[in-house]
Amino acid sequence: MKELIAKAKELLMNKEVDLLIGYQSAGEKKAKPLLIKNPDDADKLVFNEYCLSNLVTYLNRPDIKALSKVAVVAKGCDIRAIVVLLSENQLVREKIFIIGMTCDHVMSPDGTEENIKCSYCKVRNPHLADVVIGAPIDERISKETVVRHEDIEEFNKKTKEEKWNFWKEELSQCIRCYACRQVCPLCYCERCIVDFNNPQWIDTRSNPRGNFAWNIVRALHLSGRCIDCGECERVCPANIPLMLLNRSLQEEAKDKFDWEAGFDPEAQPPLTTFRKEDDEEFIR
Amino acid sequence: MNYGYYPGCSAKSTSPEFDASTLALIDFLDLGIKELKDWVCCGASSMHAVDKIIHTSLSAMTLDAANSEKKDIMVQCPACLAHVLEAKEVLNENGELAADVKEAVGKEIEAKMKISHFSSILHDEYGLDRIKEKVTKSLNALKVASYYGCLIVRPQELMKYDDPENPMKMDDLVEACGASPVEWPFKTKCCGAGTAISDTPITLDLTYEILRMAKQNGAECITVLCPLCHNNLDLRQKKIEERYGEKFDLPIIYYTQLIGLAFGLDPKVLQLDRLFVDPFPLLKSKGIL
Amino acid sequence: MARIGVFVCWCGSNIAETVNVSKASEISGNIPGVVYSVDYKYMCSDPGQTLLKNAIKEHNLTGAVVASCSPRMHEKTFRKAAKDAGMNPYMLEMANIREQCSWVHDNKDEGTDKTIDLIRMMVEKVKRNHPLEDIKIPVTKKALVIGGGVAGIQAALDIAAGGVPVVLVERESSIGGKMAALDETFPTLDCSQCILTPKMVEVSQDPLIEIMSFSEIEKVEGYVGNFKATIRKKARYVDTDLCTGCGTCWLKCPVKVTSEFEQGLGKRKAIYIPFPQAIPSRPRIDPENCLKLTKDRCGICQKVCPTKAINYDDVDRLVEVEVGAIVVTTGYKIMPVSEFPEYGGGRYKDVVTALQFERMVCASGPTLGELQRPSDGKLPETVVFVKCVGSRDPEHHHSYCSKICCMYVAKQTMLYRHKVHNGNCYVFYIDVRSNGKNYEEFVRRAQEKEGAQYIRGRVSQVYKDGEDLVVEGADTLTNSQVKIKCDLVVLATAMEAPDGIKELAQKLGISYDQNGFLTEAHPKLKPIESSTAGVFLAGCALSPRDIPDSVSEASGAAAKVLGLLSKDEMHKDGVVAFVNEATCVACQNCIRVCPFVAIQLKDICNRKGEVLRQVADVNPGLCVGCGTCTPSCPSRSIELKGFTDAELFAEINALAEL
Amino acid sequence: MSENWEPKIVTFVCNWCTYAGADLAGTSRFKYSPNIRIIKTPCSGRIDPMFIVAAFEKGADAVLISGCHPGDCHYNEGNYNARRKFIMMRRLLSELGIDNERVIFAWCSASEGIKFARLVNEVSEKIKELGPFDEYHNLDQEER
Amino acid sequence: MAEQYIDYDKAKEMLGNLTKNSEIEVFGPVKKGNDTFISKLNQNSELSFDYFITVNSIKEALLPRFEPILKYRINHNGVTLEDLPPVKPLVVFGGRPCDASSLPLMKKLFNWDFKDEFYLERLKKVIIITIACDEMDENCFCTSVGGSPRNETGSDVLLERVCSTGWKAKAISEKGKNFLKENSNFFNAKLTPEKGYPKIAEKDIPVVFDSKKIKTWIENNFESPLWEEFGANCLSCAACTFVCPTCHCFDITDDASMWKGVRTKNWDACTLPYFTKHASGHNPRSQSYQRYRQRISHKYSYYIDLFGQVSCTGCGRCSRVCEAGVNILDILKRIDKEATKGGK
Repeated sequence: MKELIAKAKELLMNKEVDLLIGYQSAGEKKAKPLLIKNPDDADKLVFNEYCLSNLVTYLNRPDIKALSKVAVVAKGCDIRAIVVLLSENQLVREKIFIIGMTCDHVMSPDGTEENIKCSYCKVRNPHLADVVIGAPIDERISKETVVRHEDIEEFNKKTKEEKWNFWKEELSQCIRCYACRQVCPLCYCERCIVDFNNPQWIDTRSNPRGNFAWNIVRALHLSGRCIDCGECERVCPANIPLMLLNRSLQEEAKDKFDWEAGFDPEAQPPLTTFRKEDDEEFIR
Repeated sequence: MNYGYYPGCSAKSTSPEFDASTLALIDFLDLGIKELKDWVCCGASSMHAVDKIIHTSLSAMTLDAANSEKKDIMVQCPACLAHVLEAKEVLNENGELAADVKEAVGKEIEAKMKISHFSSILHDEYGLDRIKEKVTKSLNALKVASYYGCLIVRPQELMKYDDPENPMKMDDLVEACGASPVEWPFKTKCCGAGTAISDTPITLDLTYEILRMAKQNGAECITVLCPLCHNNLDLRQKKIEERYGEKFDLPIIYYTQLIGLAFGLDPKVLQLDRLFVDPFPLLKSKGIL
Repeated sequence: MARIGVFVCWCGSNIAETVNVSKASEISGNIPGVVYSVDYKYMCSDPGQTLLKNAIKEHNLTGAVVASCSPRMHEKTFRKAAKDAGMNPYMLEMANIREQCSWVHDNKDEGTDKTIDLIRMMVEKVKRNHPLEDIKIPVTKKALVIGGGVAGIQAALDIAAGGVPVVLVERESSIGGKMAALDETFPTLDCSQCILTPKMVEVSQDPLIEIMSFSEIEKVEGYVGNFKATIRKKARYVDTDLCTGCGTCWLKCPVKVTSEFEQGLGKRKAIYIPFPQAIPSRPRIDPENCLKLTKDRCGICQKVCPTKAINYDDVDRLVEVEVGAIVVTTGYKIMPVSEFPEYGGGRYKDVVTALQFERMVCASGPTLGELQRPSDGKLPETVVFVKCVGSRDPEHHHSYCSKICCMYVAKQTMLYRHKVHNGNCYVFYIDVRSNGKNYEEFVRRAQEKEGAQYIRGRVSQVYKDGEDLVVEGADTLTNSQVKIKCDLVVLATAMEAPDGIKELAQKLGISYDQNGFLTEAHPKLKPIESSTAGVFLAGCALSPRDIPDSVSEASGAAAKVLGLLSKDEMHKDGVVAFVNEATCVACQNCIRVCPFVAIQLKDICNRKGEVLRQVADVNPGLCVGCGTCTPSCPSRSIELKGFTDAELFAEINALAEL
Repeated sequence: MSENWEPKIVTFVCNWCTYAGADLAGTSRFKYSPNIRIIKTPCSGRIDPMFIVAAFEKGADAVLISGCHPGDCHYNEGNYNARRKFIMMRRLLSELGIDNERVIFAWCSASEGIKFARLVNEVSEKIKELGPFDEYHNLDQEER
Repeated sequence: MAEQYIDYDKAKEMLGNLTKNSEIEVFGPVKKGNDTFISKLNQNSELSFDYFITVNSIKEALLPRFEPILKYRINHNGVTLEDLPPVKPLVVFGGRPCDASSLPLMKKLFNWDFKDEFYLERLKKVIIITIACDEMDENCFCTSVGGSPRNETGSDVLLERVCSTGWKAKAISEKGKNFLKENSNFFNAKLTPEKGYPKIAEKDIPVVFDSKKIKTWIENNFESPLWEEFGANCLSCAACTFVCPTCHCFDITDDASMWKGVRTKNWDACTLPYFTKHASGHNPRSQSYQRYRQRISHKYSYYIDLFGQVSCTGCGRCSRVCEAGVNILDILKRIDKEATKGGK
């Protein structure tokens, strides 16, 4: 923590960055984002296993984009979002300073157990960072390991009807607050497809039809891009298990395109390229 | 390096000098390679034509022997090498034959180990530079024709030994020991071992050509890595000389023996005295002994 | 408010038999927005078209739907009629009620219902359609030909003959290519240089052709009709304007170097022209071997030059040319023998490529046509030719057939026998492919009259036994092993894509195959077009081929170029992508998926010229209207005119039950 | 399910292969089920996976999508790009419990008139078996 | 009338009974994950009464997330309007006093220059059964805006916990009295009040700011740099407004196919980026802090100008739901401090 605060002060004091985005305490077992411009505020910075937020999402905000350089405190998993944003021309690498935090795990949103995403984390030691803070941590699994999500496996034991009923029930509770969209570091469109009315792609009513269409298009637009930060699910006020959809598409991207988002900013995103030998068993 | 040594049956019968010189090198270079306890004859050179299952099972048992000692396999005889590599491939492809083999052997055999020829280990893993450092008695520009024979490079997909048209590993090794490798076109020609018993004249013809070409290209001796090649070139050399009325007097020396000499090992230990074409006059004239 | 007319065609009984056309017309008349509907026996007939035109005028229609045959059949017809009547042609759509309805269904009720649905879908689409204008692109009436071999020479000559200026860029210091090195050509045995050099001279004298020799393409920007090519004129150390080609310099130059043109069999000087008939006949200095440039000694050439044309301080220069079309004729290279050590390549001097053999027998070659084997100058009494060396050999080299070897080997056996009347010559082959005019006769002449002995089988090894080369191979017709002692072995090595072709293709935005040969836009119907509009291909740049094929392709490409540049501006379909710059966030998805490199990033600047942000920008000249960009855009900031989301959704929407 | 219910199959095709193939089915007079409605796009690369959702929303019982065979694309690569999108969409729909038999992908060339006719008939039969896609259509609630 | 009690079982039974009647809509507390929501009940709903406060407010019952306001059909003869479904009587069970006290506030708005017949009709037909608070957390501040844990405003029936499994009922309004009468068979539980209930008293939730001072500060400090600080963390979603009992903005959208259409009133939120986006492309509140400023200013200043009352009931839901850590109470306390310091 000392090292983090010192680095933050140094960056702000020397005017190397205009803004620093980090975490502050929000009470016991809680942390929340902290956006500071004044070096004196750096003392509020914390980093612990309750620092769940993916702060990278702030880098997309127009007022923050307009600054000449911004520092962000990021775990390896968060940096994967930076990688995607770089590959999609949304960030200028030179305009951000990445304070990478080594991180063994964070807690689940309710603070009771290790976050599910941490069990298969491949970036406990952050990549791409300008400075890495924290002792190196043993990676529990190698970069090459193909991750099988247990929750997906479990979910896929359901029959078609069970799945349909499950989602019908879950999605009928969506209130269309778009917290999932707003918190997502990869939802940066100037105009979201849901804000279209000619044609009306997505029913704006929060009825089951609109909610299905919204959640389908959201998952689809994240397919091959989602970096598994789980923020959408965490912020959902209706507690909808959104990551089930995102993770299954991550799995598909891995299986079919040998792709995991957020590791290589130079690589072609999978849905903007192809291989002639891509799977087409399903095509008649 | 975690190899177990699979000598094969020739090393234990017709060519103990190959075995002895190999062990001498292992010992000298302190490679820590020991003979596998439970290796099995690979079944050459008839079983692969008679019964695929038995043939593959024999080699599979050798793989199993390596597994039980948790070793990779080091091989000297090219036929043995081909057969264990083939068995490994069969088991990994896991087809019908693999199932039959499992049944014949009576167990599941994992085939994940590395399998390498000793010359590859010396050349690629131990390294030519380190070999050069160990040379105490240079081979003094001895003109050596490296004769690889037909098996070690073919089929390329399986053996992956070296360029199948122009292998260089033995040339490199003896060069590292101070010899002058002879460039000649017959490095991988067949010596005719397959017909040595059934139709000896063919074998004699083929072997004659090899000896003739080596001599023509200026070789003073031939180095080999296959016990059967050795047999034909060494044991039958006299007969060939008689048959074709041409004198060769080309000692046929295993590469392990040549390297051993360069390391200054005792020719007795290397069993150079077991060769039919006496190498000592040549070696003495070149100042190697 | 939309005013739409619906025209239902009977197509005689073709439609009317399965569809109640009057009912369809009547019900269509009730679709909101439809102000006129009619059924007619033959809409495509003159009276039918007049009906359409009159209705457009009388009812002041904003759009029309013709329900008849497939649009593939008559869309052009009806759109033209609509245009004649003053309506934007893109405001007319066709409902395909013949091929996709009346002809595939039997039940008249079902056919009628489906017809009404199809009409309704198109009416709804037309309501959302926007008038589109054809894209007009101004063209630069100048062409660039890359590669000065026989194909490039022919293309340049043909384009110039059409009155269009041409820039012909050649990497070497002379044009002429491989053909200039050949002795005689099959199947006529006429002298290669005798037929080529007049063409080279013609090129040099054509006022519309500018030759840039010893030059390479640095960069190509722009698009069809409007390319800007940057050409690197490599330092030649000789001012080609001052130089008269008198030859004093290369006669006096003391440095002798192995000649590339002579395939390593002869010598040249450090200042040289590659061969006597070189065009331009201006020398260049080889900076790697010139004593002045390497060691700052000598300088003789400068001293002896009567026109002071030698400039040791010469540097590469970049020249920009603006052209409307490009022809790529970059040719091929031959695999060197050193790739085949098993055939003695690189080991024995007397194992040569076919191209070397050409130089060995050529009257202008290093031995002035006297056949001598390279090692000792001996006249070879036995020659073995080996075909398919590197070709048709997927395990080791190339899977493709090099196409010309069968023919030139037959030719070379004849050339050999003409020089050595009692010489033996053998040819190892897999197949003999002689499918050109007079080709088969030519091969048979070689075999039957000229004494070449053909052996079907591959060669396993070539080695030296004493002074002789020994070729060991199989004769698969007699099922026997063959061993031939000979003096010379000629390997018909594979033709390969030339060095630097991939880099050039990338600069041009065209594709190449796994072998490095350029890819045609369509293997059958667009064999000399590339995937980039305005870039044409000819000759061996595409794949191995012989001189007649290369030349005819070059002429074809020239015709394409002349067609393209014949008008002041090109017109193309108005169906192109367009960007909503207000919502585009420049994620580059569309740029990545566009198969035609038609989209680029564009800066949006404020009045001071500072870049505020970037957006995607479609070049309508390059866009072909496939629409692949559209689904790739999550915020739908790029759309395809004529197939907008609103239009397609309207069609889907029209399906909802009444 | 009412007695005379007929499935509604929305079909998106590319202009160059499948649309031409459908035309060929017509000129060859291969009969097929009248339950399909073809929407033409220039290329399968233009077909957005969300069209499937839109079609279901507007009452489709199945969606058929067809383009050129790999390598045949008029625009060289459109169908390859489309294929990746379809792979993702299929997985997503199956996660949601939507029957993959209601979303059919095919390659059908300009010469495959017979394939097109057979395809339509097979799909039509299958959907008749499955019945109307009421589950999806019933999602459309106008009030809570 | 004797004191009436209801316990968990009776409450479940009553709500279950009411749910059976398709002519009324019943809302009650349903658990999902670790949280409890006020949801429209159906036969399968699993009720839960052990919750501190529901994530969402009871707003949803009276101002649905979406609601048709016009329906039409097109046929070949023209357009016909279709009847809208009638507003059904409603029972809303399980809100807190901070939920119920929003109703009079909302009534003022929907009864203002335009009478929103949909809202007003529901308000007429609703029975609000509120459960007084007996827990609190750091986000509660009802007392600072005139409320209290046992505030009766807006409720028809107020339940006060007397033991771990039941409440004492008190009718507040006529509607409430009638409801208790009609359902007296469920309000006859024999419960013995236990010691320690209610767990909290009004004084446990101290008044922490002066809303008058806050209004004045807002009026004078529209351009204050503090707003940027307050809204710094905001990610511009609508979670806070959608769970807020008094946020009431809506959008009107059309959904039309070829032959029919429906015009719908949909929740909207001033915190969403597109809320004020003009057709020209200009957005007067383009930044998240500007939108957040609007939200606070509306509640603590503009609403007072219009209706004489703060449009916030101090429930703290917006802070609880905000995962970006925007805390309204912290901000109000800060404004109060600034206002005190500045003397304005």
